[in-house]
Amino acid sequence: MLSLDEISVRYGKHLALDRVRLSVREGETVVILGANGAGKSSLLKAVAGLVRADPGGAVTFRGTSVSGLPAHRVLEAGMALVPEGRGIFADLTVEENLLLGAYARRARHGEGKMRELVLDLFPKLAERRRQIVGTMSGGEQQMVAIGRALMSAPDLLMLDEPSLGLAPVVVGELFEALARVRRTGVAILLVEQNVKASLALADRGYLMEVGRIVGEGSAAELRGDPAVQRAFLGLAS
Amino acid sequence: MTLTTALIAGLVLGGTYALVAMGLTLQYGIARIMNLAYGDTIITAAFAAFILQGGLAVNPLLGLALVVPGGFLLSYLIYRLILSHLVARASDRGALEVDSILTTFGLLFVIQGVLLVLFGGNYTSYSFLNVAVDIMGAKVAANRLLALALALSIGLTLYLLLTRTRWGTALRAVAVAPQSAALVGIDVNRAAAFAFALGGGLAAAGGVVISMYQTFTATAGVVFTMKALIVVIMGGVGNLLGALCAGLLLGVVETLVSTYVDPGLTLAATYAIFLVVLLWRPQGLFGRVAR
Amino acid sequence: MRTVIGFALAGVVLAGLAVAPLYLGPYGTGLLIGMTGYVTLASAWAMFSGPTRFVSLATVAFFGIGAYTMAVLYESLPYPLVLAVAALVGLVVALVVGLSTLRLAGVYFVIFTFGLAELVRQLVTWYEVNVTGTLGRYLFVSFGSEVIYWQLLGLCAATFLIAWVIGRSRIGLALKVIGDDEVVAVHCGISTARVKLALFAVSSVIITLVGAIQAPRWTYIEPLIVFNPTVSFLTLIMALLGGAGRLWGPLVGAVPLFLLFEWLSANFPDHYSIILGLLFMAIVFVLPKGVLEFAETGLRRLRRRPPQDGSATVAGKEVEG
Amino acid sequence: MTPLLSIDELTKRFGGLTAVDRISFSMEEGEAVALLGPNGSGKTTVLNMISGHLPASAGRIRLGGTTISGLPAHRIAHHGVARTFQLVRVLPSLSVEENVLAAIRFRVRPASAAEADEEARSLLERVGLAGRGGEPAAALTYIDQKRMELARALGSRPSLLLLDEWLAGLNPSELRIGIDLIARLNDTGMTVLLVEHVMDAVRALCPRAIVMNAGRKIADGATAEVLKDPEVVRAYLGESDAVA
Amino acid sequence: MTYSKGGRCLPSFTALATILGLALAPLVAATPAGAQDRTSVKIGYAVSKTGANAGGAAITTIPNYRLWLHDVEKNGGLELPDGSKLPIELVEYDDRSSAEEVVRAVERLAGQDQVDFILPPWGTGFNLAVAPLFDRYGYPQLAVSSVTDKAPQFVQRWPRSFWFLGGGSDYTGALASLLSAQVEAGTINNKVAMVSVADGFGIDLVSAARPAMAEAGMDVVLDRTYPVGTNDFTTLLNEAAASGADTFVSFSYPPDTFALTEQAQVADYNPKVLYLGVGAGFPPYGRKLGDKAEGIMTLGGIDAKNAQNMAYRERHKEVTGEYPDLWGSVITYASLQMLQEAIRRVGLDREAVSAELSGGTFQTVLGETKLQDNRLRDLWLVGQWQDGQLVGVAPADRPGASEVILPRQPWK
Repeated sequence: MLSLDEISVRYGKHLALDRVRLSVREGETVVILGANGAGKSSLLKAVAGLVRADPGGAVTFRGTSVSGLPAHRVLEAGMALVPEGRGIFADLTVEENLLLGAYARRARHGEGKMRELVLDLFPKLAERRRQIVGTMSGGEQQMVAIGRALMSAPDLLMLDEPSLGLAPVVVGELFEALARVRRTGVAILLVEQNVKASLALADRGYLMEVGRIVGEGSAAELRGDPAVQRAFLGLAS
Repeated sequence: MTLTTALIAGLVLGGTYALVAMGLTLQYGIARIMNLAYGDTIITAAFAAFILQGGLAVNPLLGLALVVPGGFLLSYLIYRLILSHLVARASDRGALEVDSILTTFGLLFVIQGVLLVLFGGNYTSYSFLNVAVDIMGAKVAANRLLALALALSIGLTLYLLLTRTRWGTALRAVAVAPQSAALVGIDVNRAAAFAFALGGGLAAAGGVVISMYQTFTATAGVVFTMKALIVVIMGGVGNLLGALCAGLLLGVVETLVSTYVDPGLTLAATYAIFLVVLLWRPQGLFGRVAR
Repeated sequence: MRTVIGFALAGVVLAGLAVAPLYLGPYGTGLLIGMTGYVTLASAWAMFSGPTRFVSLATVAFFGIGAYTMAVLYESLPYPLVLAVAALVGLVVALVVGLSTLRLAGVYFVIFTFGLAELVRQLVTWYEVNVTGTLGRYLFVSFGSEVIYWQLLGLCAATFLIAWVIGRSRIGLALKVIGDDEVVAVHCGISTARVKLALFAVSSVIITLVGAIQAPRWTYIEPLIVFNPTVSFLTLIMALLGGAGRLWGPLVGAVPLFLLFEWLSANFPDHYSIILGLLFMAIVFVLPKGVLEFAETGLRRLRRRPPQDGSATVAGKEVEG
Repeated sequence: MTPLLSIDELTKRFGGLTAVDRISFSMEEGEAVALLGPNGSGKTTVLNMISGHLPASAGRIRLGGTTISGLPAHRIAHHGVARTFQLVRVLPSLSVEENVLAAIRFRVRPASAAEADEEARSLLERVGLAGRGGEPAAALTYIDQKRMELARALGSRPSLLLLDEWLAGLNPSELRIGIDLIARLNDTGMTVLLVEHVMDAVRALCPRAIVMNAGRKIADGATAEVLKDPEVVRAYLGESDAVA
Repeated sequence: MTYSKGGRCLPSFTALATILGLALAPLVAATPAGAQDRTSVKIGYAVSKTGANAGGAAITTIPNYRLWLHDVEKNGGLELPDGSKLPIELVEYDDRSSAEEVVRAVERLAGQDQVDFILPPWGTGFNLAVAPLFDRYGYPQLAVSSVTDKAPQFVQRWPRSFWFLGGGSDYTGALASLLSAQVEAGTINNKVAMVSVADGFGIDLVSAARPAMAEAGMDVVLDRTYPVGTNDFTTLLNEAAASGADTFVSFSYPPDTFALTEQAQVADYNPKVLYLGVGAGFPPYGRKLGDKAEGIMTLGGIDAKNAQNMAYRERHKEVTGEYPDLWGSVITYASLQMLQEAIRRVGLDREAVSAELSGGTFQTVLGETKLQDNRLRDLWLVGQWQDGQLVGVAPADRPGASEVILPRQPWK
């Protein structure tokens, strides 16, 4: 479905992504693990068209190249990103955020159905339709962000650290919601620090360190891999 | 002069200010272009209305139907041909602000120069709808009332469009968070071009209406830019209703100062209020749409 | 050593410029006055706005205050004292304005300063109309335009000297730090507000003095004449064209631009605006960072062409962005 | 004896979000303490409040008995707090030496020009940048920029040094050098509060660690113990049974 | 230290000196043109083509300069005492409505272009700004568009300056005595409502009007000043209406005059005497108002029976596309005719021309014209729209004066 081939990203002299290869299959949930600064966010941004990758590599989505496309075209192709920090329109209402979620042409057709689905997944959003998003709690804002991304009827949903800054209870709710999203058949590419929760959700995972993919495996394999824990807590060294 | 008459006179005067300011608030709030040539768009439209009325005997109300799309198109072209390049190369909002101030300052001279060559530096005026309308005992000129009516109707229509439609919500989204707007599939550049053009159309509408009762010269654009800028900042950048309210408020304040204090201090009062608003609530009296 | 040569050279040029009116005749002197005036204005403007990146349009407010003080007091006080009073008035206004506005950022500061110039003009007008009952003031001085020029030249040299001294002093370092990164500046213990205020005051006093010195040129002083907003805009454009971040930047911008204006208005009196406007836009597009920086980068490239060409500059840009 | 730093019920709210929720702790002079927690748990916000970069919404910060919360950042710097930044902040148009001089010349009792030059040189030498003062700061490599930033922080002669992920992004050999550098500073009596993700470094440098999660303090104690605390592990790795 | 700015300044400094040298080189190289075998007469002027003053200059000054140049050219050139004719070589600058620019432009005309004569700029302030220069370089200054009571002092100070448009007290004095005559005749009451624009012109007139009105026994019941740029006069007009004054006087500028007229109609404000400032004498004003203009008074006016003046008006329309205004324009043109005639009589010697202007009698579009103490005193001080013409009604004893018709008819 999605495949990245030799993708590199640099900010000035700093090489943030170093020839990354990665793939996501239809309907699959894939998690990218790694400590702070490993380059996970850059990877999602490169796919979403928010940062420009070096010309050497290629991003292919369902057989067509999406490298170098601007963000709004990537969305039309069927990939939606929930960025780190959520990127919602904090001054607009929940309703308006969802409305804009379906701004893409591809989303207009099944908008009603999608809205039902989203409100079904996040019943709280239905209650709070007229609330200004900026006044909501972090967990609720994250729901809005995911709901908004789903409104574009994506084939692949990308999430950048959705659990960031959320209280543990809320993180639990979040992952429950993601599991429900997963069941709808949407493929998910997830960047997370919450190793256990995300591995419980995912089919497969990649491990990143300083811009490189250093490990790859099924969720079960990664759960037992000491390298994962080392990457976060350095316990074993 | 009773307080009621003063208030009505003030509101009618404020209608002109509001009408003129709404276009700029769109241009600055959504397209993020600080357009110093804004007033010259107004003057250009005023000259167009004058030509239509004097030379071709076209009723200025009809003229609106011609001049407003003209203003829209002209502004669209200006954005596409000139300003979009600045937007593309700007590293941050500050850089874009400086660049757009400088570029539109140049544009101001170009438009002014062209108008001077075409029409000379002379005072221009004609009269249309200069008949009295009685409102609660206050006599108001119909043409100024038209400005107020237009300001209110355009303001409310646009407000409804901006808040009730997807298209309008998208424009607001661009104003609030351009980065995120791209993530929901909005072509930010196109939205900005459209907002800029829309602002130009509004400026043209203002120009046509103003030409019905105000004397203008090819060089008078700066005055309108300044007034509009004050209203925009007072109302909150990008906030359409804010601009409407701030415009009306300014008209009322000027009239009250003129009535009860000293007509010599009206402009001083305008600037003083403006400065106080800036210091006390830099985000504008009615808040900003952007952040 | 280089400093010594620099000063010697500056001295020679200054001496040359000082005797120039004796050879140039009235128009040449007039040109020099206008040019020196704008070089001083642009340098003073850049002294504050360059490092702090606060774009001020209040130039004409201070310029006008200077001119008005001169017109009001010339008859009643000895000339040097009038200049001193003008400087003092400029200083007080600058401190009041600075204390209240320096926390405004970006375009708000720009608009505020523009509004300030207008407000001052309205208040002076109101005062004259209601209190003194006259609007125009006559200013007849006994000296010729050469004397005005020499004063301006002196002020201009002093401005450069001040800018140079500031550049090498502790405040200069503070300014560079503020210009690069204000957050770092405060964490280094720099009171950014105080530094900015001091700079704004110095810059404003110089601008006030330019107005005071130039006022006798016009014989007749009224608010519409001395608070002409074009002065603020031209000053800004000249400084930005040359590059506001450098000592010589405003000079490099002001001199050619001034001569260009002069040439255009003489040769294309009817199309002056159009050409000027087009030129302006061209400058923004072609030389976004100012002539001096453009020239310097060009020179640097030429000097160390192959093989590790420009890596440092590229890095510099990236860090900024 | 009063602690060098004491923090009481410190709180920061952004709009509807409480980023830091009634945090309290104190540090003795000469201590090296790590402030840990997953991303977004509010550690940097705490540093920002201590250094005055952000005003606190509630609570109190005292340094050596004086209340510094509420003071402007430059005054806090004058009271003896210096810091580095998560994303290294160099002054790109200045030389390396000028970057350091910026701190030396604006502390409470600034050195004279000559002394300052001398001091800048010795600080640069101390962080391993001897003889490179004349280079433009923008041209330094990443690690060297970090070193320079440390030298600049030291130029203020702080009593408390705040390091915000100072070691992030360094390769293993650079890491070794970096850890040594901080260890030596601490040995000479410098009080250090560091926010860090490189756990090996934390273990090596800090006997004591404070862990935050979602704005709250969840642990405070000996580093080795704290890192074994199930709640801490859960904060970092999440709960395996989060998904039913 | 390697990063001080001192080191870097050297190359730029040299470059700068070079730029400056290049820029100033042509100035030094310029040499005066040979005076004897001349093929043309050089005439120069600087006037506001752009900026705040452009509107005024485009009415009174620029069209008349153009018309005059056109007329001289048609005539085969400027005639000299020996009967020969020389074409005019024109040098014109835009002062951009800036005092510094106008001063420098005149310095340029005098010192650089070395023109034979300089025509004055537009506006009181700018004429004063350049007066010391005209004086220093020996040019006669035919200051038309300046209204000032200080003209006698200026003539003392600058003996070659000529002032054509009178002073505030001339106009207000004439108005006041006209009004008091009407009070005596029982046409109007003695109350006056007065507004003025807050710039040199408005304030000069209103300060002169106060004592003049008092002296004439008029009671100023409303006296307000508004800032330049005001375009809403609802409040002022309401106050004036409430004041009970039969006379409304505004010392206003064209945009204000137009706005006052429009808004007075809307408010149905009908003072028996409606006197408005600059702009009420512009031909488009009369055209636009048509019948409604009837009875409105302002500064200036013409003698509709003066054939020369009427011919001038037609020519003005023909050449510039618009009729001249009914106050300053004709005087501007007359001043140029005087210059032309003085040159014909005494040649290009500026001293002699000045003397001739000062003492001679000239036939101009105004009729026989002679200056008194370098000032034109034969002026129409009050004009009134009558039958589509702005006719001069004061001074009433001046030949050609029309009878003032009051009260004014209400708006229709």
